[in-house]
Amino acid sequence: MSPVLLPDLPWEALLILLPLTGAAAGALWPPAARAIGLLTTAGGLLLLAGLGTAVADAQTLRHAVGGWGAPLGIELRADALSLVFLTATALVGLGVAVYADSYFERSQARGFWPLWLFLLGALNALFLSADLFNLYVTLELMGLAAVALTAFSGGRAALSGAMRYLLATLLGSLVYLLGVALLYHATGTLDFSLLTQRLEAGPAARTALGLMGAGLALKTALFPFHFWLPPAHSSAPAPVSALLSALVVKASFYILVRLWLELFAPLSGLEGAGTGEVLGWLGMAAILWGSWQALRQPRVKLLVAYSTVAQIGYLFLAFPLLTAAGLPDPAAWRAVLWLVLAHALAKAAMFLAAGNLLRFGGHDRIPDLDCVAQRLPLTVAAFALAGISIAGLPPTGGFIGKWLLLEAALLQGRWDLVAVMLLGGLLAAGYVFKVVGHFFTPAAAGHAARPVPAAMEWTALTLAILALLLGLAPAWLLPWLDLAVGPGPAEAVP
Amino acid sequence: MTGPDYLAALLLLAGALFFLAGTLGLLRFPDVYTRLHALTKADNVGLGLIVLGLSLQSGSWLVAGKLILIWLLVLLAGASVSHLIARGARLRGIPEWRR
Amino acid sequence: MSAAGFYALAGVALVVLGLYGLAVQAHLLRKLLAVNILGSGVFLVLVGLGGPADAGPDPVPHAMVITGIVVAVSATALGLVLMLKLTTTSGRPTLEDDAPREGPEA
Amino acid sequence: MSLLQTGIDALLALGLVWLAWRALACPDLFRGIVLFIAFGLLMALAWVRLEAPDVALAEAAIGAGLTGALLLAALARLNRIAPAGTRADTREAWRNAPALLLVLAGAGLGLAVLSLLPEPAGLQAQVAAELGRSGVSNPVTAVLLNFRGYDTLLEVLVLLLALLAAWSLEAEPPRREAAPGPVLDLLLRLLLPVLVLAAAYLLWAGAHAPGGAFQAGAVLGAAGVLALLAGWRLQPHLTGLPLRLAIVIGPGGFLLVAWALLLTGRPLLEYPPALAGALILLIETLATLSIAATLAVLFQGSRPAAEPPA
Repeated sequence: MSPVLLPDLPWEALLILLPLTGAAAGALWPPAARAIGLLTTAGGLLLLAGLGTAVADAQTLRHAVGGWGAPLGIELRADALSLVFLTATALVGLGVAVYADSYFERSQARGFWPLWLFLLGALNALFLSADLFNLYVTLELMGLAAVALTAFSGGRAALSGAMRYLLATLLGSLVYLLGVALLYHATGTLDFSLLTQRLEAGPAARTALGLMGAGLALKTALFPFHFWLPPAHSSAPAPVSALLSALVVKASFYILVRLWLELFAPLSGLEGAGTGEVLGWLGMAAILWGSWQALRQPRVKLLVAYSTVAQIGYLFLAFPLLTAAGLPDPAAWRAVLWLVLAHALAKAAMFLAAGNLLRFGGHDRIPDLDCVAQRLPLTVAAFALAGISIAGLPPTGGFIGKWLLLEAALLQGRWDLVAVMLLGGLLAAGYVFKVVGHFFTPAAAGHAARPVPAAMEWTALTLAILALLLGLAPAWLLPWLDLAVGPGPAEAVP
Repeated sequence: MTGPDYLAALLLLAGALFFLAGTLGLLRFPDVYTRLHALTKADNVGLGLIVLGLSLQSGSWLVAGKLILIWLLVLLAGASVSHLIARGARLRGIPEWRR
Repeated sequence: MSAAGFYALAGVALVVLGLYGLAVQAHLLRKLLAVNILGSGVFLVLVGLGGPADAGPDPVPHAMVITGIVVAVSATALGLVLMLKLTTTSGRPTLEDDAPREGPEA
Repeated sequence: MSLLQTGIDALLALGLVWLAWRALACPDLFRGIVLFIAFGLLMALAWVRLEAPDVALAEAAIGAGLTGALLLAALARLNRIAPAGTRADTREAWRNAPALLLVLAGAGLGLAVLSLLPEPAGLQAQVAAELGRSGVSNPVTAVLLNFRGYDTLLEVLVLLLALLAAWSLEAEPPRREAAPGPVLDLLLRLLLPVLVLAAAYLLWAGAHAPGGAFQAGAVLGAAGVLALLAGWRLQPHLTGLPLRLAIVIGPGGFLLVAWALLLTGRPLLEYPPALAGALILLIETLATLSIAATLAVLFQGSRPAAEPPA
């Protein structure tokens, strides 16, 4: 059926089973955990290629788990939207896995690999699920794995950050589940497609939207629910910080996008527009607050963590942008997906580079960075390139994403969004160059330096270069994103 | 209602009375040891009476046997747990109540 | 109102109590208790809303709640271990109110 | 429905809310945990009233029983680490600020719930229609292990993950407890066979009556907790691979079944109808073992000593 050489396999199922089986195997036989971890992470990229060709053929793949089909059974679904997030997961995951292999001591690494594979499996399962309750289970699996990884290094700050993160993530999931309970009893199904057909506007739908939106916003760390993110993301081990900022917050965002685009925004009679406005305001507040805080941080990792708070804000700017028919604006959502990819790659590169600085100097205080430009040139290049993408300067992936979003906002005359985006870009350039400037200056006090393994430098740089290349390949990527966010406004109006 | 029904009702009521007495003792007695005394004595007998009453009502030996098994297990657990609580209290040096 | 309705509303009350406890209590053990109570409330809503139906109770929410109970005990176990470890390192079973300032990785 | 039954339900619902409030508000932590356990038992009664006996068993065994044991064990360790001064430290400034907001949110939620109560939608009919092909006759087991077996696969993995996470943190070194005394030992010797039998029965009965792997695993895990309390410890040569095998075999076996079915060209976790009953029993048996081992090890709180360097 497919013209390429790949056989017709149940790619979705394999993408979920492979890492989870690897996790169980690594738990059973720790000496093999490293080999299993690296192989399954790399294997995931191959499976993703298979899934990609299958989705290119069929646009939407559905896989009835257990053979029952909705509404009785759970269905997996793979389409262009899930593919965008799965691609980010596979690329960042592989980079971080290679990095982590050099980062952790041997004895520590044995504990790391199963936890990482649990996280990878949970992310893949989440991006492929079409069932609201199954999404809850994947959210919990992902959340607990992420908390365990945050606490992994065991320092006081990491433990405190992990504890705060655990409470926030549990609260978010339970509030989401409450919304699921309402939707289930309102419609008698948990499946996305059936819900789209059956859900009617009413107090139950409105409350469910509020609950699920709040729960997922908390897990995505949207302002003002971001309180747990900087402590957790800045105190976790560097590869874990990269995973958390690049992928884990995007997972709950993905569910929110699905709910919004497929369930709530098209629901006539439900004042979805009001919710969209609120989310947009919170996004704007997140950009300003996060960027301002990032600018004030004395340490690289905290700065990068607050930058995540700000960049998450951009993702929420598409919610208030609607077409003339009151439907979500595909152009804005295309921009958001672009930003998701660009931010995942660039932010992972930044955290890995920050980890290298920490490893090298034993600290990440910005003023005390001592002429690292000459001593860790690859790391500095990675940080600078990724920073340019985060700040949205050409010719990077971040630039294209922000440009598309700006264009969508301009077309609708949303000058408030435009102003905040431009200001956020200025602030981002400010905090990135604040760090980069200190790369070149000698510090007051010299520090003992530890060597940084080449693999750690190269993985950071590779991810940063990928973020840069993303900016050079719009022609190749845009059709995919159009597929992901549905037809343009012209076709959407009947 | 027939004769056995009345008997069962009587047993259940008596059992409930024992539970009430045990609960009162738990609330009103002055220290951990006397409270344990009230609790275990009353509840064991109370549960026994209720099990007896329910067995009469069940009309099947199998169910009656299961009910009596439950009672025996509760007796066992109750006795051991009160011993453990009293022992723990002793080890912590909680004094006995004296008038 | 039906019996199931009582339980669904009690579930709502438990959710509110759990949220309040989570916000107000400082001790981490109590926060974990609050999360568990919040979870129980959500589960009660999930099953209680099913209500008395002619076709008998709906088994799907029952299965979902059993899944939820196992997830809750897993999360509680992890939370307790984290709390103990945190108390060992910081001396207090609470979260500091301000963001950490010291270096993260030793 | 009779007035008496309505009264019982109303009383039970109010009792739940009151116990939850007391558990959260009382100044003594130990008392709070005990009240929480009582709350769990009352929840089990509520599940019985809601015609959910499977949930009632799971709640009593896991929600009240093992969660309570975990909480008490953690409190005992906490008192050793940080003995005093950490009792009732509520953030005073926060006390009343969110209360009004929460009450408002609760009222809104209550209204949404009430709006759904008259005619809630569900899947009873679909489950009943397909029950014959599921391999079991208890509808809850059919949902858990067949219709939504994928959720359950992820769920047993969550439990494994929690244990791995706890192990990666290594909360504290194992420590010699005081001798537990002869009574506990005797109790254990009497109860152990009963508990094992009860777990086996629950596992077997799950196919056609309330019960199943989670309830059985929790009862078996409770036996393990009791054994740990009585001072029994695993032999050092069993704490390495054998223990890890016991912990992984449940999720691992489930995953292997999934792989085997995929390799025969079926969708994920689609059982051949003729084999469904047997496969479900196999998965449940392995899961019971792993759930029991995992819960008992989580109760112990630290990795069993003498882990060989493998």
